[in-house]
Amino acid sequence: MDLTYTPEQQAFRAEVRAWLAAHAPRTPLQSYDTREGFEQHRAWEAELAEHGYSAITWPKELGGRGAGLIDWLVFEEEYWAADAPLRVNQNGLLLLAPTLMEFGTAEQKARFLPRTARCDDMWAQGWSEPNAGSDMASITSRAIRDGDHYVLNGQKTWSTRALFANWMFGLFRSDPESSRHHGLSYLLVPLDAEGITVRPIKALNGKFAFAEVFFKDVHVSVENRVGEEGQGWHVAMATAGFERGLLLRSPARYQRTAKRLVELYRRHRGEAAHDGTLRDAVLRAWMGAEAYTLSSYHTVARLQHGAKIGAESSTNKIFWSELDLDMHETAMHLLGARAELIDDPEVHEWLEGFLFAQAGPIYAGSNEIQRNIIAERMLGLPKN
Amino acid sequence: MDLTYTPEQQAFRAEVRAWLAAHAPRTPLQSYDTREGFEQHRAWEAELAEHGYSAITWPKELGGRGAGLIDWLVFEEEYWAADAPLRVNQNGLLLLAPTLMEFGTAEQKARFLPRTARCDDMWAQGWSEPNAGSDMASITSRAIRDGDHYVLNGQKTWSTRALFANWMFGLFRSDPESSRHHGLSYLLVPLDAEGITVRPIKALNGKFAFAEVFFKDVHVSVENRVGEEGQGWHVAMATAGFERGLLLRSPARYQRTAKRLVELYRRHRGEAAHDGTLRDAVLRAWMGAEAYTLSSYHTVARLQHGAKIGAESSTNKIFWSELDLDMHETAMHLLGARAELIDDPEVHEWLEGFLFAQAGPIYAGSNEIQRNIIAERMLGLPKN
Amino acid sequence: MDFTFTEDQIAFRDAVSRFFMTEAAPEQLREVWETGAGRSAALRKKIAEQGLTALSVPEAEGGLGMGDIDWALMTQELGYYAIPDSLADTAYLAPGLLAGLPAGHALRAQWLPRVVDGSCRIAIGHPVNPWVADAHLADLLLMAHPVADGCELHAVPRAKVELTVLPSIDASRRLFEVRWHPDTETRVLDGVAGAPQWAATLDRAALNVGGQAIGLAQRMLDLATDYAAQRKQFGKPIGSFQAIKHHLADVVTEIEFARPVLYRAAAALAAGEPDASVRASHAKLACAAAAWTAARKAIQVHGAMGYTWEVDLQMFMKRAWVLDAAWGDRAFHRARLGAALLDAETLPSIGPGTTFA
Amino acid sequence: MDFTFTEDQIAFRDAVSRFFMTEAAPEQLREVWETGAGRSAALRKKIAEQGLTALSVPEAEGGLGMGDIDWALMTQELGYYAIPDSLADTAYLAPGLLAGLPAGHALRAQWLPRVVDGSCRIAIGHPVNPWVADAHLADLLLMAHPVADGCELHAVPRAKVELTVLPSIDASRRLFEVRWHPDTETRVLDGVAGAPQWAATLDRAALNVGGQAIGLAQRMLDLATDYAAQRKQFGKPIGSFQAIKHHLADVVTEIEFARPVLYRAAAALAAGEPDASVRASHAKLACAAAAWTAARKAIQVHGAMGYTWEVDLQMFMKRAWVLDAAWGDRAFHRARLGAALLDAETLPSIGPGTTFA
Repeated sequence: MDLTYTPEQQAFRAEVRAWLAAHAPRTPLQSYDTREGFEQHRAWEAELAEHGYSAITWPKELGGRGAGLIDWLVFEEEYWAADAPLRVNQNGLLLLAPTLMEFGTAEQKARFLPRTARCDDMWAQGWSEPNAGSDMASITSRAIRDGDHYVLNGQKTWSTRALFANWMFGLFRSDPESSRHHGLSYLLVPLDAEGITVRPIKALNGKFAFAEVFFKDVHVSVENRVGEEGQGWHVAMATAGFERGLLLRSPARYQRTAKRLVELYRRHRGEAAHDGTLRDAVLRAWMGAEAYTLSSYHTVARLQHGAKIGAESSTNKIFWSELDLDMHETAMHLLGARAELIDDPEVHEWLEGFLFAQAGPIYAGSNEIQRNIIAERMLGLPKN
Repeated sequence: MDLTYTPEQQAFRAEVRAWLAAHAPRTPLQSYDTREGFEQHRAWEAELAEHGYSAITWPKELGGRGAGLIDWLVFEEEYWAADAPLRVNQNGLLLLAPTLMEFGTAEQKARFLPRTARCDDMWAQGWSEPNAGSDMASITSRAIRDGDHYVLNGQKTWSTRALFANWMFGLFRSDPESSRHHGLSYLLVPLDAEGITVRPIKALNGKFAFAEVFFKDVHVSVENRVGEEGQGWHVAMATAGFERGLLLRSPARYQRTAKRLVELYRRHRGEAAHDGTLRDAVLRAWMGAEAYTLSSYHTVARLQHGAKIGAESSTNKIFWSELDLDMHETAMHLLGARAELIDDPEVHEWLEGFLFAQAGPIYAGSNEIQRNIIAERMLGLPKN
Repeated sequence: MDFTFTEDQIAFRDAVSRFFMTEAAPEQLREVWETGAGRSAALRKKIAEQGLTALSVPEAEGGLGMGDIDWALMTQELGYYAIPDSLADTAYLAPGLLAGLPAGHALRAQWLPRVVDGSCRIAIGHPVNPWVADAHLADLLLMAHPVADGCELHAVPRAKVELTVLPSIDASRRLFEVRWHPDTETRVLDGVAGAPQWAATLDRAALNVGGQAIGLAQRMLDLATDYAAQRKQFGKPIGSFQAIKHHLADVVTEIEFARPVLYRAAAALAAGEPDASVRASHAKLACAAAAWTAARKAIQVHGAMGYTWEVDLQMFMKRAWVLDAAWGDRAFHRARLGAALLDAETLPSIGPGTTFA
Repeated sequence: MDFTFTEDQIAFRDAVSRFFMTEAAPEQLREVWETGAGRSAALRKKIAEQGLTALSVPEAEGGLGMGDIDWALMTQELGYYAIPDSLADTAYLAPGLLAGLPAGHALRAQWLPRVVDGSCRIAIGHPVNPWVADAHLADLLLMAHPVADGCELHAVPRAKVELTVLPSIDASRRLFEVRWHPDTETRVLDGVAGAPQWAATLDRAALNVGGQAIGLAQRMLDLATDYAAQRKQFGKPIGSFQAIKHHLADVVTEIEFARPVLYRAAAALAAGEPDASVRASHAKLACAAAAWTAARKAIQVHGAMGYTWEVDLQMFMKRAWVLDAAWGDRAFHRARLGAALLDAETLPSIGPGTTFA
């Protein structure tokens, strides 16, 4: 157990901190669920990329800087400490990229990854369908092989970023006779292809946070298939693990929220004194964020020693989603009657975060599904 | 909505209060899970019976006083307020008796109910078997008809009071070809019959709180069957409803616990001040006990207007069992490091109650089963 | 001792429910939201025709002379149908304050008949809230003004206040910061006389919010149950999965044990019992918690659908979230409960036999 | 930066685990309980042979010179096997106190080698507990004595104390009220010098209890998982029902996110970091809560079997329940955390980047 950062890691932290202090937007960007905000975020991430901060753990030749996972944790800590913007291209950077690195051809990597790192390509995800949510293996959207291309028909839904992104990755049924998780293929689909219609879906907060995507005889080159035909489930599951696990939700995000909550409590100590549960909830927020951080460092250490992330990523998903919800509920209770006033400057970010936190236990595999996975894969209990 | 007690109800309350003040044991009886304590409790309940307080809602001719349910609530309030002993014959009084009144023959009622009211007969219950717990329809103990009697073979378990009681009521499979809830019969079995072996089971607290009962060619007269042959499930389910519902756990019990908890908090205000969750937990205890009481009065009012208790008894079971557990956990936390010291006079009853409360969410139909019942019968959701 | 409602009360409630079911369907509410004022004069008129605005006005002033116990049923309907209108301020809280004035007081004579016929809106300003609901449409504002010896009651015409809109996350709420100047012309009761009136108003308001919360909880439970019965995953209705069943069973249980608390509080207010405030706080806490739980479980059962604007669930969730802190947040009501139960010098009368004593 | 254990540390832990598995099976523990002293000299001797008593004694005194980080692993084994022996008092807390004395101090020389060879038992008395564990068998008692300017350390021979047994609900605990008189002969450190030693001892004790709690939680999870896989109801293993799966999945998650907190606290103690107490309190709270949850879920999964004396679960549940308040109850540790995070005049260093700073 060595809990000191190397001189190189310390230097990297200092470098990131200084760079962000000089470059991070001083006023909040607009929401990336608007066209203007999306462009602002894209431009910011392109600037990150220009300085090698977009995808630090990727190999240099693909647009990264070949950094280790500790460096990634350090980067995230500085990024969140600096109140820098949410990342608009995390679908591409964190969900697609690991899949491409493991299953993609050399051509695919060279074609897509540097463009993704630079935010020249922005990615939407194409997993869920109206009747394939928690039960993702029920996918019916088809990709029928016709010579050197596939013909896509069907519908995806809950596709984040699909409104403004130019690419989608997703699963399609390439064998029409197949069922469940057999006969699916993992495809990369340009969203400007003929036959694609994108219909925005308004979220709880009134913004267009995701979209339905309809495919009508859309032609996609076989070169855009990742992995073998019919092996899409296997390819996608690696990505799903990343989504639930370490990478989608870096601990620094929750440490920042916990710190803001402590500050909120300290500002409203007088009102909060009437209600001991508030004090305890704030302590639990700090404890939870700290536990999540420690667990991440522990996981990274095990990865460095050669371990693989397995079903533990499901405990991760449950923990961060419930922590996030608890912290935002606590903030609502601390804010009391003012909590509903969206234009109140102290309220706004908490209220938006509270609404967003509602989705945490649902997306990236509902927490019910995660609990099933834990019981069946970690404890070996029988399937139903 | 009329929230005043009638003059008759007020007079009854005064009478009960005065009688208990004069007669309730001044020092706690020994545990009824010991032979001596059982006898002490039996004697006390016989004294109750002698003054018409054993089973106040029963018809006079059966040993009761024909009182209404409000009188029963009043009686219980006075009984618990007086710190009077736990009732040792509640199996007979609260579980068997309602069944006998609905399904028993005139002879059975006359034979058993007055003796039960007087505690001449003490009852053990015979539901569970080693492989029929939550899944009670899996009963395999047999009662094979042979002329004017049944021959019993098999085993019951978790039989409360079986160690010292002289009778058991229970379900036995009278049709050996049947399965699940068909072909069962509801029998009254004298525990001194030849072929019966009772083996005590030690509970968490080291006492013999229940027993296994083994049957080897035990002869029981057909006169001891309640309801029709093969209809035992139907007969028993009425009793099970009472067990879960209003009658087994009168609200006054929890009001007494909540009051003791408030008193405990007030004595330890200084230590508790460090931990706001304790204060909130005590408030929740009072709120919970009050809610349970109000719900009981509401249910009684609806019964008086002709309603029937249905699956709501499952919400009752969940509520009181979790309330009881929460209250005792709170007491443990308030007592802090002393909570483990069983000879500490302030600790003893809380600690025993804490152990007993652990069983609440398990017995009388586990809370998982109750939640299934609520979802399926009250909400109409499909069975698995 | 009969702790339930009369057949007449139930029948009236059922009639109101049927009325809202046709006149206040979710799509109609969404239309109302989109209007500038956010309120429908037509809906308010129909509500008055149903007799709802007359409910708690004394019979002498042309009302039905009913009160807190009836409102314990009505507020649930307001919640169940998420009526976008602070109706209870005009029809329950204001009559309570006005009926507390001496018989023949000019304000009574002027306003109570207008409450009955539905021709006025009265807004209520109390320090426990940082805002006044529906102040923009109010003909009269009844404002609390805390002073050293109590809390004055002021009757302020709309023309004498300045408003700043405070947008709420719940689009059906119309909240305003009110700037006004108490003077002798607006003062109706001095601090000593006003204090008990405002205390009773706060308790009634807590009851009203609690009742709405239970109505909302029941609606969210119904929506989630319907969804669970219809939505299929893994080849069967999601309502057949135990995790979903147990989510919803927990909501049922929490609602079942909050409703009687609401009713008991209403009876305590109606009878002016000394611990009415404690019971009102208990009701508010229990009902708001049930609504909060129902929202959490209902969105979980709905999955991603529950996170959308289009699906009706959001209307009820947002209302449940914001009402949680209206007319006293959890800290406020817990503090009232704690002061009475835990901090008062002598042990209050609690335990077996005290619930209806 | 490498936040995990070395292969050597893991191997040593595994060896200890295998040793306990054979030498401290539940039926053997039940036999120990039944003895008058409640402790097995034979087991303690074997434990010493495994090197466990030498673990944190300095190498100069013949020990292995390891410390808090190794104990973070070892205490979990003590919990997992519910070892009926306050071993850590002799082998972890006492060496910590003694090694805090100047090199060559007579007490060090007298007792540390005896700790290593397992020939002595040392009991620890601290005001946070109303009792001293295993005092009846102690050769030496190290007693805290709070004074105006700190907390003195006294070394008291068994002969100079009077004991009253305090029976615990956990039959494996042997607790005593200790009456003794501090005098100059027993005093080892004055208040000023003793205070930091006792503060460190309290933190180590919290770590020790936390580690045991996690071990207990893991054991109860394992027992419940085995039971759920084997026990059938409705024609299939109860572990195939979603409600049972989710009970156990919650325990897994709580354990997974408590363990790293324990390890971080151990590292903070080992390095003498300024916020070590905060991390120790966090570890105690998180681990004890996990054990409490595990007990609740494990008994629920076991059904009525879990409520019996015969089934082993009860041994681990009771230990989990009582350790929850040993060496500082929840209120105590929450208060320490709150004082540091919420009440200190300036905002402490928290947020991204501070966890290992």
